[in-house]
Amino acid sequence: MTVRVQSEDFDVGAESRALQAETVGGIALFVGTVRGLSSDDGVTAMVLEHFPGMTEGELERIEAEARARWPLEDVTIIHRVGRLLPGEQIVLVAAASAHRRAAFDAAQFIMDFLKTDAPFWKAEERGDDRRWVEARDSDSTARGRWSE
Amino acid sequence: MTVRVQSEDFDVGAESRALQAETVGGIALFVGTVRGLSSDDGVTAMVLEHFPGMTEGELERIEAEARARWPLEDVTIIHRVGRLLPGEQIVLVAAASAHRRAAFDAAQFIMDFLKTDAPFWKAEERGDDRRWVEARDSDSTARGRWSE
Amino acid sequence: MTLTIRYFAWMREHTGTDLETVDLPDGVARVGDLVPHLATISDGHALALQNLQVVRVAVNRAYGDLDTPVAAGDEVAFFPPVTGG
Amino acid sequence: MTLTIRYFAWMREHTGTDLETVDLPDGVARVGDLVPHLATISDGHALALQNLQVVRVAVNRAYGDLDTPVAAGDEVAFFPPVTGG
Repeated sequence: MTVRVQSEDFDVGAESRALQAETVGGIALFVGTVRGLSSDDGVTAMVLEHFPGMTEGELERIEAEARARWPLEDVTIIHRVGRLLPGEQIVLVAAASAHRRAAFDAAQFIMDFLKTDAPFWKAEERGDDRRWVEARDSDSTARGRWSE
Repeated sequence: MTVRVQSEDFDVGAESRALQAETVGGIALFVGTVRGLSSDDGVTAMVLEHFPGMTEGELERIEAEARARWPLEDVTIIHRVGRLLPGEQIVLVAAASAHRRAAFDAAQFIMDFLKTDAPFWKAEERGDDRRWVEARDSDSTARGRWSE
Repeated sequence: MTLTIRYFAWMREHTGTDLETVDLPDGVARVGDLVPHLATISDGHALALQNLQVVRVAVNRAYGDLDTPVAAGDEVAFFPPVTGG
Repeated sequence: MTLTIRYFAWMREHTGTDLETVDLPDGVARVGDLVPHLATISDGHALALQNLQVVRVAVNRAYGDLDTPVAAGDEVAFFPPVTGG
């Protein structure tokens, strides 16, 4: 199990390889990236702040909940903080399992809970304008469907 | 859109990077790997055969169906053929979208349809024994839930 | 009427061939009509085609079934349910 | 009773601090009791805490709410709904 909060970029290939093992049949990964100017958002940069000490604990708690629900061989969660430019990677969630469906569901579950529970905050820059991103109802909805 | 059938390995990091763009908010990836001796399977090698010409067409058809269902920026499907050892990568499906849920659903949809529709066949080797893998009902079930 | 026939996986192993060209009488109009003719080619062919329930068919690289029409020059492929991924 | 208070994101910007130590009278037993005291520290504190509906709370790095008990030495964090990922 790997949980990291860091300013440096991460290597999706290396993280995927690190989860490969003879007991693993599949690895589901999600890479979140910064949308930018050429999208509707018009964002020129993203600044990510977090709550050191609490963040890692929340990510470990989410990971433990995923392991309790699905037969997972291993999980990796990496989240970047600091100033990121459009196209850059923000977050990686990877879940390895003997079973494809478990890997997919666990990765999606972890992303949904990370979005609502992990103490990260984003500010978007558009030129000289800097604005804190508001939480979206769709993220609470996504989290809610796991308790159905 | 990239569809490749090849004997060589692939680089998950490079494939993920190739899908990054300013309009992309997230990339969902699935890497299928060969389970091996240390799992319950006891497999020492896997031999993958396919139907050249038909395979690529089926993968493109599945990819087009995914694009018709979800707002995808790009999709990559790579499937290896030939003799693979435990722990090796077999298949990569990656879907990039502005929206996390669309990326996850599309990647899972493509994997489910690939499993039932793309003309690949696996033989498992256990020492000197070589046996064709039988299709699993669970794969038909996984495909079926998309038409609910 | 001449057709190209392909076999994959254990059907290829049973028939001993992955590709053959067969000449068929005029009455052959659908994939199902082919089967009795192919089954006479060898014991392996008969074995491969004995249980059509577990056999999949593609005509000119698109999925079909025993009712799919065939015409001169078509490529007909027989194979077990797929197991990739 | 001394507590450590943390603020994040726009609450940090409004209060002008990410971390402060506050001395509170003995009647303060729960997170909600803290708020009127913190709101007097500055106009920015008052602004940050004016709409508690949109504020989240953690006590000693675990999620809580306005009813969560607090004791001397606790760390209480106030922040907006999270937006990572």
